[in-house]
Amino acid sequence: MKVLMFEFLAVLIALLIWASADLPDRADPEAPANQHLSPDLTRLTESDVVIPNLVSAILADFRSYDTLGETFVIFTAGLAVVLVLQRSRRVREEENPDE
Amino acid sequence: MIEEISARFPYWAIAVLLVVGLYGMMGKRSLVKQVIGLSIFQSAIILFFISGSLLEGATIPILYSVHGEGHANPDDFVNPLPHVLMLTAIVVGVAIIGVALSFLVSIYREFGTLDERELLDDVRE
Amino acid sequence: MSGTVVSGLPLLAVLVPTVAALLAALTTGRWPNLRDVWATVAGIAMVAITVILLVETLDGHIHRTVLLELSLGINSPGINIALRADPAGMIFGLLVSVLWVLAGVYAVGYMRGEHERKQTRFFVAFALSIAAAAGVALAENLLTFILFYELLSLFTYPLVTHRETETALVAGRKYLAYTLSGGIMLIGAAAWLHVLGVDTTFRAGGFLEGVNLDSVTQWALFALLAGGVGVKAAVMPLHSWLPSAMVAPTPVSALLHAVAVVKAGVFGMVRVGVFVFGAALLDDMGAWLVLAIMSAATLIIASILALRHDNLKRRLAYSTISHLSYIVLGVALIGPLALTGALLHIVGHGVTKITLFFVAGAIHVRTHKENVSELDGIGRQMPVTMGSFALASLSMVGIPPFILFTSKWYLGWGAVEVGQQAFLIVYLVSGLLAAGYLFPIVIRAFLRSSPDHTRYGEADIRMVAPIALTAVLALVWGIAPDLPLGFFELASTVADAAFPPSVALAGVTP
Amino acid sequence: MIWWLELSLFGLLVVAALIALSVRDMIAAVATLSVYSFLAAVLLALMGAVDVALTEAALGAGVTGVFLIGAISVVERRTPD
Amino acid sequence: MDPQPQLPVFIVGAPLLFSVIVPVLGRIWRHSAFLLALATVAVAAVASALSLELVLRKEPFSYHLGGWAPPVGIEYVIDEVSAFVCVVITSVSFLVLVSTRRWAEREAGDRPGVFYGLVLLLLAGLTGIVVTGDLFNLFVFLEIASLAAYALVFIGGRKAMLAGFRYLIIGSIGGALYLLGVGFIYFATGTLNMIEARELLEGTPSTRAAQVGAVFIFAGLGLKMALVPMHLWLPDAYEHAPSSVNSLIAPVMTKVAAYAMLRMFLSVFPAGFLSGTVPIADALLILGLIGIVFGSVAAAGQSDIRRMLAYSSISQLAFIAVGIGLGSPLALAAALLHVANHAAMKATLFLAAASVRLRVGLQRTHNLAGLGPRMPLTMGAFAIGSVAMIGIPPTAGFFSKWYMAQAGVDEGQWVVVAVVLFSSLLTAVYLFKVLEQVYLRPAKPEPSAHGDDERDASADAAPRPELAMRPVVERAREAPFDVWLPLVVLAAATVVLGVINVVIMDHVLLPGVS
Amino acid sequence: MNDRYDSVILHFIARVFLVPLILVFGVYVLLHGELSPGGGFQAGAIVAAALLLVRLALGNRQAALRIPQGLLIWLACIGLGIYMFGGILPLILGYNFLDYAPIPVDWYNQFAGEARTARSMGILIIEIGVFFGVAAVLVLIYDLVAGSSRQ
Repeated sequence: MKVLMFEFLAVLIALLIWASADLPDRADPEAPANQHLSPDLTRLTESDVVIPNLVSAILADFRSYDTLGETFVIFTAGLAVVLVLQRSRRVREEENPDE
Repeated sequence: MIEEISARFPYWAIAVLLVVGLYGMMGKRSLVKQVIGLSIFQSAIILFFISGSLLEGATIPILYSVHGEGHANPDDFVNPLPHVLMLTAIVVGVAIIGVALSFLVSIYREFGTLDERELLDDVRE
Repeated sequence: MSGTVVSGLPLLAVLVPTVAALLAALTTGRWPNLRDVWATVAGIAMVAITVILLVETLDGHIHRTVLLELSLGINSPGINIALRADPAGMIFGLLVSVLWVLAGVYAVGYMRGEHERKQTRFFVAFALSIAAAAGVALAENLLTFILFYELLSLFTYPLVTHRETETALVAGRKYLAYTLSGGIMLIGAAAWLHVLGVDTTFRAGGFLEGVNLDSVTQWALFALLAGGVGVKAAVMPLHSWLPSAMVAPTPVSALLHAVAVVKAGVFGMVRVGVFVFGAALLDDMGAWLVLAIMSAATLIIASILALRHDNLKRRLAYSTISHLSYIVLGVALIGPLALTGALLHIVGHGVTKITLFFVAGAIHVRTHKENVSELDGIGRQMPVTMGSFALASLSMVGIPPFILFTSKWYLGWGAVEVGQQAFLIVYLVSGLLAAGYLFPIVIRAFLRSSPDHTRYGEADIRMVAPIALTAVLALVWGIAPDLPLGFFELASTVADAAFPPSVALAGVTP
Repeated sequence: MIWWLELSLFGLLVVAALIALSVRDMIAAVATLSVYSFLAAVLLALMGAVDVALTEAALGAGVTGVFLIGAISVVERRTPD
Repeated sequence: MDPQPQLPVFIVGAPLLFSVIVPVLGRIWRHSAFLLALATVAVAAVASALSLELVLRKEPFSYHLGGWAPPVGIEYVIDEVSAFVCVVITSVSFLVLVSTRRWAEREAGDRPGVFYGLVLLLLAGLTGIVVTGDLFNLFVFLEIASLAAYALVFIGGRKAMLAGFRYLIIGSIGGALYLLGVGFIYFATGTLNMIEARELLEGTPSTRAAQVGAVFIFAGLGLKMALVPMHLWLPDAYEHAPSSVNSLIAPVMTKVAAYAMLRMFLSVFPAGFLSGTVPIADALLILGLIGIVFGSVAAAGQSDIRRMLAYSSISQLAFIAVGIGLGSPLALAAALLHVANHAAMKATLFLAAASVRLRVGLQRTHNLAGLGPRMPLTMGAFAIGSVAMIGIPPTAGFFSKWYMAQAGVDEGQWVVVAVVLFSSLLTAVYLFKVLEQVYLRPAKPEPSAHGDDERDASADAAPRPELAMRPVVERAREAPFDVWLPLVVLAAATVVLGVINVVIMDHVLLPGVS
Repeated sequence: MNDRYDSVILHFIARVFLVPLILVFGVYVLLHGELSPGGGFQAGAIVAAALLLVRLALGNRQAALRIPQGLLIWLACIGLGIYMFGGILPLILGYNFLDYAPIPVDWYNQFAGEARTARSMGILIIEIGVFFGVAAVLVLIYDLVAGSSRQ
């Protein structure tokens, strides 16, 4: 089992390094990620949203739906913890009512 | 050679971090260690995204031109989109770890141990 | 004068037993008699419907119900679920409906007599099986056929396992494994045909006629289709579920072996041989020979095995296997006479074998005896029952003027017609073997004296009447196959449609 | 950016990750994990992602660490591996 | 800008909004939690149905969230397929919610509001995954659904705790791998929008980065959908989860992951991309075939009915994977049809199992002997569900197998045809094992005396004093009205889906995938 | 961490000095999210971190800023409600979900003397929502995870 896991990890790291050779060079202005969307985002922030912080503009406006989802992830975690821990406390209280 | 290494090593380092995190999740007996592995794994992904958002000669994505003069040149800023994604990812990661820890506490209260092997033995009896 | 009429009648033929099953399920427990009334009423209604359909079919009006006819936007014919009362289907449909009434009445007597548990489940499954069998009979295309074929497997499963003993459960598993595998083969073949873009509506002369396929595909399709229906037709080596299924109550055995399941198998063989591949293609491929040799082998081997079994129902089971292969062989011989004989044999064997099983059940109810060697002198105590058994045995062996003589005559003649005298010999030998495994029973029953002196007497009237009636039917249809229900006319219509060179009688070419 | 600085930071990250996973004392492991997160935050800031760095420092190094410590204060401190 | 139909918002938005309201109101008035949750799911179901109707009447449309057109903003893609899957998910969830109320109120403890809040979040996450047209957004909603599912599984008792934690770890790996894959795709193309990514990937030669990205995306989703060999979390999670939860999660959760995978095929990766240097499509196909056989065989060896159903799920999901691996429109449509079929069938089976648990408290198949006549409706539904799983016409299961076999023949993949067809025999093996016990064996005099089941049931039954004196099979009664009615509706749905399958295939699925 | 640290200096620093400072910084980060790095998440995280630090430093039971769990859940729900409100308001006004363009902003500009656009107003609203949601949930999680040991 252990051996299998290490083989798997070795394959994974090999795969990652193999793929990294084909990733765009770091800090390359011609990389698709730098060419494609970010100029639009910058321009639109300047003209429509009119706030300086690009990250905030994208986070809360262009991709505000993502942020909504993300806030709900946190909320889900909160509810999950409440459900898990409150419940077991109740069970325990039933078991030892003296405490 | 040096150039190649200097351009690629972050990816390799990130690959190592990913694998280390994965090892923590899969190979460690302690459930707490598994959670720590999860945390490492997630931050490696964050580094991966940010590392790809770099731009030659660019600065942080704050447009000082908005309330000032002139127009911003997109090439002056690092790509902000991965930053946004990673903000989300960090929060998701913390949420998962919070839930995982609540599970841990709950399991510990029930079984009195966090050693996976002992737990499995306990369940199988 | 011929033509297709859109009507609900074929659907009704399927729905009537279904509704009967529902009503029986709803009126369970509190009014057991009412439940039995439903079965009988529904049986009579179904006979009425099939007779109307018969008249129409013989007039050349093919009634057709389309349940679902939709074409997909892809390169394959759509999903058509349609029922059609064509002559071939009518033969099977009529047989099912007539024998259902009799078996239904008999079953009431049997189940009461044996104090069986869970009678409601039994009757519901029984009626549903009949509905599925009717669907098999009236299916217009391959997909519809498969649909009802699979349902038939499913609905008869609770019947096989009805006793709920360990052997019954094992037999049930075996039964399911065999029939579901058969269904899978059929589904595979049907899916393949659909991908090939073949319209799978059954057509006398074969819907594959004129479709351009390479020989590997042809053979693979043939293997899948013939194998799929061959499981239920119990062609060796696919037969072993059938003797195991003998653990079921006798009305079930009667249903399985005389009416629904195995006949669905051989009827499927007729569909595959005549309506899917067609004579010309079978001849071209040489597939007929494979089928003929396999069925001839089954015929002989099963007859010999039947000789060796002392358990009455088991002996009858092997006899069934043998007789089913008569029909398969008749299909394989690809001649109009052989086909007519095969179709008649479906009817004849149905009515004859059901008598034999009924008798076995009646004996069991009265005496709890199951083995042939215990039947000494029983004929004097149950004269009507054993008299019917004797009549049916005569029919089984092929003594004129019983119906199985007629069908065997045609089958034999058909073999000669296509120049395969070897198979005529097979038929004759098998007839002799049948005499060998049936006559000793009759002789024991009437000529030996009973070892114990218990007086048993006849069974319940609800069992004796169907027994006598079916035995008489075997005689009547032997003398005049057309007398009430026109089986011979239907069979020859099918044969003419399948072999066009001879001028069509009714000109039915769907 | 100065690439050897980045390289050494990455190296430290790997080392911190390995230590965090191999230390048997949970508090030490969590502390190392916080250090790991903080190093990652520095690296992120170096790469120009100040927002992410801020969040990583607050959430990754701060809140996650505190969560873990809180959880460890409830459960046992030593681990089998 | 053009006014857009606002319908799609309600599919995801209504559960999201009410997941905030329900926990608060649930503290004030206990019963409001269930009623509000039910109403919300109903709203989502109606919204999805209306969206589907709109798509069918006009054409697929895109909804721009925040008013930003993609790729700058995030879009909902409402086409035949996504609307259809939404309808399936919401309506199945609705029925399951109605049916599981009795268990939920007990299993949720004193916090029904929190419980139903999480259920709504789960549902919002799932529908969010289905409708979104953005790669990263899919990740976010995947995590919402997963987190809710982890917690819901976790509260099932002692054994469920370990299963839940394992589920969390493996599920997080899955999510993270997916995110990593999205990163690769993003750096290779520069976009996160699915359709645009497809266009860009088509234009450029497929690079290693993009291919490895695809591998990670499929590995991540494969973990979530429990594709063999990534299935290890599923049996435990499904077996030990609370009854109300596994009847909700089992039918929809993994199906949505499977749908997401299908979505990747349909709208992200262009044809041919996945059978290049890294043959992902073939790998899926092979894993799927192995999974079908493995799942069925493993299911046949289980004595716990829920564990058996869990392995059966693995097998059925592998079936969907086979459809994706084949990749032809017919195969994809068959896989989608199977998504709907399997949702209805599995909901029926799990609900029936849960209903038995409610009345009898036993889970081992060999202890269920003689139950058929005692609980005719429940076990009747179970039987219909089983028949549909086996694939007897005219139930739904038959037709997905039928189309899949056709697709296999079409592609010349004979092994696929054989495995797909014979899987129904394997399915029959384990399901008839149960049916045989239930209908054909006499009730055991004292089933609770058999040790292994007693321990198994008592672990979960502990917080429920009324089950402490578990009645034996002989004394079992039919489940209450609100439990069996949805069950019967679901069982009927498996048949209805089969009967109307051509309509669905013809008007919804085939246009959707081509 | 179960013991209370009876260190006057720690007590003083934590309670009187550090916490208010961090809280102020958090609010600053929240409100200046548009101008400089920061925003709802960061602010929420920072404020939560401050509250958690107090708990760590002083022990849970004695923590001055102990907030009842019911209130935390309420706060989280309110935060998310604000966010949803920011999404639904445009919906009511006939725009797409989360499209901030129709949000009325004039009253605010007159009141605060700024020149905000509708979009930046929308951003502010949802950042506030995020702030409450994140801060409340993080504190809630810690209280439940760490506080559950000594009931």
